[in-house]
Amino acid sequence: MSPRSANSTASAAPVESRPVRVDSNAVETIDLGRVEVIRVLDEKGRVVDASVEPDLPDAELLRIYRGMVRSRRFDQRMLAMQRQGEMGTFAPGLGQEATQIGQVYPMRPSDWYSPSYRSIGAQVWRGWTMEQLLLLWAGYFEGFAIPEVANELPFSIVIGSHVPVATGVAMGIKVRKDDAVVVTNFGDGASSQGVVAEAFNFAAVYKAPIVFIVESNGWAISTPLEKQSGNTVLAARGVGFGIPAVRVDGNDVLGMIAACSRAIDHARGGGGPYLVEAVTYRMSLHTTADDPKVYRKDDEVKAWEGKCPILRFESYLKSRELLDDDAIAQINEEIEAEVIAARDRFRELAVARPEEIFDFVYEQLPEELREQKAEYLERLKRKGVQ
Amino acid sequence: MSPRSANSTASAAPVESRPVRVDSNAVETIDLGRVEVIRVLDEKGRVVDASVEPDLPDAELLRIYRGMVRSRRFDQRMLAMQRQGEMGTFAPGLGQEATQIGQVYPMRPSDWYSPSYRSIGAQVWRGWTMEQLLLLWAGYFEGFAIPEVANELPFSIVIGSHVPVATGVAMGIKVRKDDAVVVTNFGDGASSQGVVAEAFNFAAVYKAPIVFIVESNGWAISTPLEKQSGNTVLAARGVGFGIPAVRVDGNDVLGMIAACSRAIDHARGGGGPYLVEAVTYRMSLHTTADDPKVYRKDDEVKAWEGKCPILRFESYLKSRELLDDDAIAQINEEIEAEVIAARDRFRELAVARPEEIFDFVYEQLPEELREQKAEYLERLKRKGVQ
Amino acid sequence: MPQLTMVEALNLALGESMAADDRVCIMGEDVGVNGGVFRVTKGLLERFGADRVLDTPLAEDSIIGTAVGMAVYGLKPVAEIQFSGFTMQAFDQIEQNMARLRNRSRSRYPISMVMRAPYGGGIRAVEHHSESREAYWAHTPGLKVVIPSGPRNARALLAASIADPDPVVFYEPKAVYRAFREEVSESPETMEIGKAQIVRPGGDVTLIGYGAMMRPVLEAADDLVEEHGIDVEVIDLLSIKPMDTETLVESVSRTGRCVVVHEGPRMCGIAAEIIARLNEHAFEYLLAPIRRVTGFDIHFPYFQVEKHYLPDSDSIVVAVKETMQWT
Amino acid sequence: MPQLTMVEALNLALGESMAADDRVCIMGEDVGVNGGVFRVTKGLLERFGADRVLDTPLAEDSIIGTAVGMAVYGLKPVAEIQFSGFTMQAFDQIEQNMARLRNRSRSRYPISMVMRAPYGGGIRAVEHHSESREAYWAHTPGLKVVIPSGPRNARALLAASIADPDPVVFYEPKAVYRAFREEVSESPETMEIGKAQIVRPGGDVTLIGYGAMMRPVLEAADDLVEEHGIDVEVIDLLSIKPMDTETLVESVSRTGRCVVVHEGPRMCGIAAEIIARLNEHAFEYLLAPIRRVTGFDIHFPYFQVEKHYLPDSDSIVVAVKETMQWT
Ligand SMILES: Cc1ncc(C[n+]2csc(CCOP(=O)(O)OP(=O)(O)O)c2C)c(N)n1
Ligand SMILES: Cc1ncc(C[n+]2csc(CCOP(=O)(O)OP(=O)(O)O)c2C)c(N)n1
Ligand SMILES: [Mg+2]
Ligand SMILES: [Mg+2]
Repeated sequence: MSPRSANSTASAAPVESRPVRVDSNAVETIDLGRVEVIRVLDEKGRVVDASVEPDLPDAELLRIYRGMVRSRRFDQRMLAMQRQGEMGTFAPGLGQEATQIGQVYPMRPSDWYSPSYRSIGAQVWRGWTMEQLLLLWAGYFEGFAIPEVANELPFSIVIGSHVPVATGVAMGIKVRKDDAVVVTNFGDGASSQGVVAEAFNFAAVYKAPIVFIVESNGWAISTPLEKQSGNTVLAARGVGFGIPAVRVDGNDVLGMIAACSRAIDHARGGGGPYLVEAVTYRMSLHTTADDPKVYRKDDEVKAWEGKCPILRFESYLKSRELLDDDAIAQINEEIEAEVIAARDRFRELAVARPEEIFDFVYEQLPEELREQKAEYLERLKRKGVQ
Repeated sequence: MSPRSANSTASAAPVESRPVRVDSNAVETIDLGRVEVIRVLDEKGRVVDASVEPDLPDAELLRIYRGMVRSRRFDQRMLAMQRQGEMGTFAPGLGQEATQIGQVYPMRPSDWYSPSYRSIGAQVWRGWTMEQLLLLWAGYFEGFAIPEVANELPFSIVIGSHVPVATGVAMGIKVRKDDAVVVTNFGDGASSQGVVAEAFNFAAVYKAPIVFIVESNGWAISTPLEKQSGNTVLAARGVGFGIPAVRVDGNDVLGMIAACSRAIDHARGGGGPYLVEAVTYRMSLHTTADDPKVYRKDDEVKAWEGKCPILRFESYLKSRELLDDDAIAQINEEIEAEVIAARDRFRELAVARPEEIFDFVYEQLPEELREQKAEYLERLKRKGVQ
Repeated sequence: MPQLTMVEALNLALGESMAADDRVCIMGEDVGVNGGVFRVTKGLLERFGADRVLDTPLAEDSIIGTAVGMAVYGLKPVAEIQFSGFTMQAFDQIEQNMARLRNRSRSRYPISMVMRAPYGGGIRAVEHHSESREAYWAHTPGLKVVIPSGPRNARALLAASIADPDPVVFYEPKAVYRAFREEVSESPETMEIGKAQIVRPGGDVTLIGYGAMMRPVLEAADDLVEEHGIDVEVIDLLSIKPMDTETLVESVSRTGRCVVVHEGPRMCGIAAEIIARLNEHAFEYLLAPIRRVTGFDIHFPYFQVEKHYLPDSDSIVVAVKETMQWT
Repeated sequence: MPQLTMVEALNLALGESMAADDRVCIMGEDVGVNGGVFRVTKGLLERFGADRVLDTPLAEDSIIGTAVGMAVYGLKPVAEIQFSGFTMQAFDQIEQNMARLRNRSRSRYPISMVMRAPYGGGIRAVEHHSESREAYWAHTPGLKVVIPSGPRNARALLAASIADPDPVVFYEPKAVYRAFREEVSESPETMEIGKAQIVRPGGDVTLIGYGAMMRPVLEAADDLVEEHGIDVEVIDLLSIKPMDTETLVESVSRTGRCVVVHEGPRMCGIAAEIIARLNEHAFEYLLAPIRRVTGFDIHFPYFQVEKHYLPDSDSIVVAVKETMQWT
């Protein structure tokens, strides 16, 4: 009985119906199809499914490897800087390097990328300088200046809110018969946002050239995937909207490249949207403000350590004799030097510009804001800030 | 090229990647399952799938028939009254009588019903008096008084907005270990609203006892289902959220009863939510403010006339010798008399109470609203209204 | 010069803007084949094709979200929300992307788009179909908010809104849609956003309104002038945000008295803002408290009684007379 | 009496309300196992179990929508939105169901529920995490809006909000969450919703604030009294809607001068409403225009410069001094 205790027993109640039992199955059924699961490398870096192995030249494989290492090194540096008070709250990408680099690798520079906040490595691949990303995450508005070299949307911090915008870009591409595609990513948590489902549907209805990448990393802050979704196979969302979907081992960069290449080709070829579910794991903190010990077991994290995307790819590259321990050490050193150089440039650039806060809100400041700006500049002057 | 013409050819652009071709299929796949399609009666009222035929006593079958006829007669009367200026804009249910009665028939009075605006016949079945529904659709606030005899939510006019509320009732039932279920309906258009997808997911995650009925009637005002959804099998939405789903011929009341009974039993038995896609057709206007001739072909409507849910059920009942033309005429006459009596009572009750508009907003009127109410009552007095 | 209803005038502005700039496109529920539930977009699909007139699925949040994306791509979408009550469904995309993406991208992506929606009461509509919540958008940084009051300014302001480099919320008083006709010039006409109009000059008291309220406002003014010998100055706000403080202040500095009229709820409504600005900039000239004749802070009532809820000329007359008598 | 932070005081109120009434339940993102990202709900899952503390999927619109459903069913949900910026995601459910369902059901279903959310700037947060948009809810009929300023009133007002038969938006100034401790009584304490508090009586000028702004407001008051000999009366609004017009009017009728402070955007903000009410009810006592020291009508700036955007005691002091000098 409801605590509200509705008067369901009053006299004029609708008549209780005779119970109906339906035990048998109907004759006709509709097949919902199957979702392919793509994986090229196993956890030891051995090729398990050569049928989907991308055929890439050595130099490209090494470029990819460097992208992943850069992602990790930069991440670690940011974390150290954050712990020393030099950086604001940010979301480490540790463990998701294959997911990140694998999704941007098959993109053309002229394609559009619309990432969430945990995509720092992918943003660097796409042309963001590291010093600028440091500015951004250290709270300097200049960090939001999007690199001119590529079509990037600002990363999104409001879960799922960028997905319809990315879809709209794809709709623009479609109606203008452009040959670009849009790639957007979001988390397993984001998959619960209604607007993401809406965007799936819009993309499908207009056959917009967009690839949705759901980075299913096990957690949304403290919420495990099992409590996030009634079906933990997030690729299964596709069929309801008529979107082909594939599931991929997100810690296998070659699998990611295979899956995302297929998805991007499909979209570019006029086939409409594609959904890629990348199964990976958030190895580190949700953000630097988070303490995962409160809600998840060390064992689980340990188990995923063995699936490290970088070690796995290293083994593969070693087995192909493209890498040895010396080369690995050297690459890491070079990249560390890049990262340090970026940090130093950031330190030079990190000057707050409080006087600018009115300047990008409208194309031209309306009169009423000119007054407010004057009031504000007075305040800055009093404080001796300007 | 985007009209914005991004500088994607500038020098520091990310390197163009080597195209990757993925022609083969992965070895592993995940089966998404199948959706059953339920239909008991064909268009002539002949039993086509006895395996799912509900086993109902004669009196119940006739009660169902009467419910459908009442639904139609009441609808027609409202339309006539609307055309004479006695009624506001409303949404006729013509052609969806089987969908309506079939979904409420298997409910217990103590179950909760949360309908959309096109569910007038079902509301009558659930205990709303016709005069009250007339009051409601004629713009009298008294019409919103929910009958005490049953757990009803107010019908929803904001597409999809009631679905999370209905889900919340089911979550309440679940946490209080009540044995009620919630039945909610919405249209094919509503299936595009993000909040509906969110509610699916909430229901699935909490295994809340709720049955979602999507009345896929071909149109959302002027938008045909094919332009509404990337997949016109709306039952296919279920699998993505882990919700079992069934598709049913919504013009076959026995099919509806079979499908909804199964869904309700599933929910009541602790199995969690269930999705029923009822395939039907909006025979009449979207609302009385609409002119469907602008956007749809007469042929299409003609074709559906042959699938009339009432005629079909009549044939079935005749074949079971529960009905003949005389009985049909008599039932129609009786029901028409009920409808007319309701109309007459409505005419007596239809007195506007402008002085009440402040009285149901809060439990107690806050001071600031007492002032506003006084101001308003002054106005009424000046107008001689009170 | 043709005599047009507001619906026809809006349709004209849309057609002209689309013809002049091929980046302009239209999207929304039932805007294409059906020509819009109020027929504002009638004939545009036939004229401009399905790539420029997009019938969308039923999801307001994504109508705005994808329109923002199209603006990012460089198009100029005019998105229709069928009734302003359903802009609530799109609140997050409006506030987080439409109003912010220029700033969030440090001006890389100006969001030159319009969200059109019919608003307000008076047409005997069901629940959620009569709201007047322009104050939400006035309170939202990054937006402009425009509300025409007649066919002619509707046409000119819609053209201006589409041309504007910033996102504009364009609220159409649906009670005025077909209420009267007005001469509308044959050649494209535009109007500056951000300017109020003195539609009747006067010296005794300033009466400020906008949108559908201009009809009872003007009715009241006639009555006050003719029956009560009060020389009312009437201002049509037209642009809610930015608001033309200068014109308001100049007028009230002359008259010393003021009444503000709107349909929307009173608390933190547009009238509150006007009063705050007049208090700041015309304090020394005020001879009486500024009165609000507005919607009450309750839900828009069900339609049999809506006429009593909506400010009418009688209530405005009473408020102006009381303001005149205040000492 | 224990010395508690606001976070601890809120946690105490939640625990007490849940213990006292088994219809009270808690829901939101990360409120259970994690105890809330700010730890406001810490320990409640362990104490009351998973049927009363619901970790939800990541979807604010449905958090509010399902909470409304639970209230319909007769429970008393306290739903947490992780940051007030994300209440935009739930705008439709708040406006269309939470605020309306009592009226829509003609009081059959009172919606006795609370939406809690941390709001405001000052903690170096990223985009969308520092908003102060309580005016949206003040403008929304059917809601109540409560904003505490310290641990003690936070505890009492949260208890009152949960007990209230109507839907309450409870905004928590997160800059105050751990900023200081206060004595909080050991036995449950409550406070009437709808009452402002004169926290410092004075005769020269009325300074009105609420939430996190009470700290710079009180700092400014000290400074004004001590350094400038201005006898400031300070009012803590506490309840935004309903608003305690009586206390405000009584105070300003005595002082004749007033400054209002809030973080949120200025246009159609809470200060505009306060000015409108004082204009209506204390006009004859006003000696100077009422000043607004508020957030500007721009997006909350990125965090390196937020301290300049937020009203500080210096700006308040300047505004009060100017108000005192106005002739
Ligand atoms: C709309 C919205 N709600 C809540 C938050 C707070 N929040 C930030 S990240 C996060 C979890 C996101 O999880 P997921 O989508 O899986 O991405 P992940 O962090 O795992 O990469 C939450 C709840 C937010 N930023 N936006
Ligand atoms: C949120 C919202 N958007 C738009 C509308 C206007 N509208 C009313 S009914 C309708 C179409 C609904 O179609 P569907 O869900 O298929 O239900 P049907 O009318 O076919 O029963 C629309 C767009 C609305 N009422 N609510
Ligand atoms: Mg995640
Ligand atoms: Mg439909």
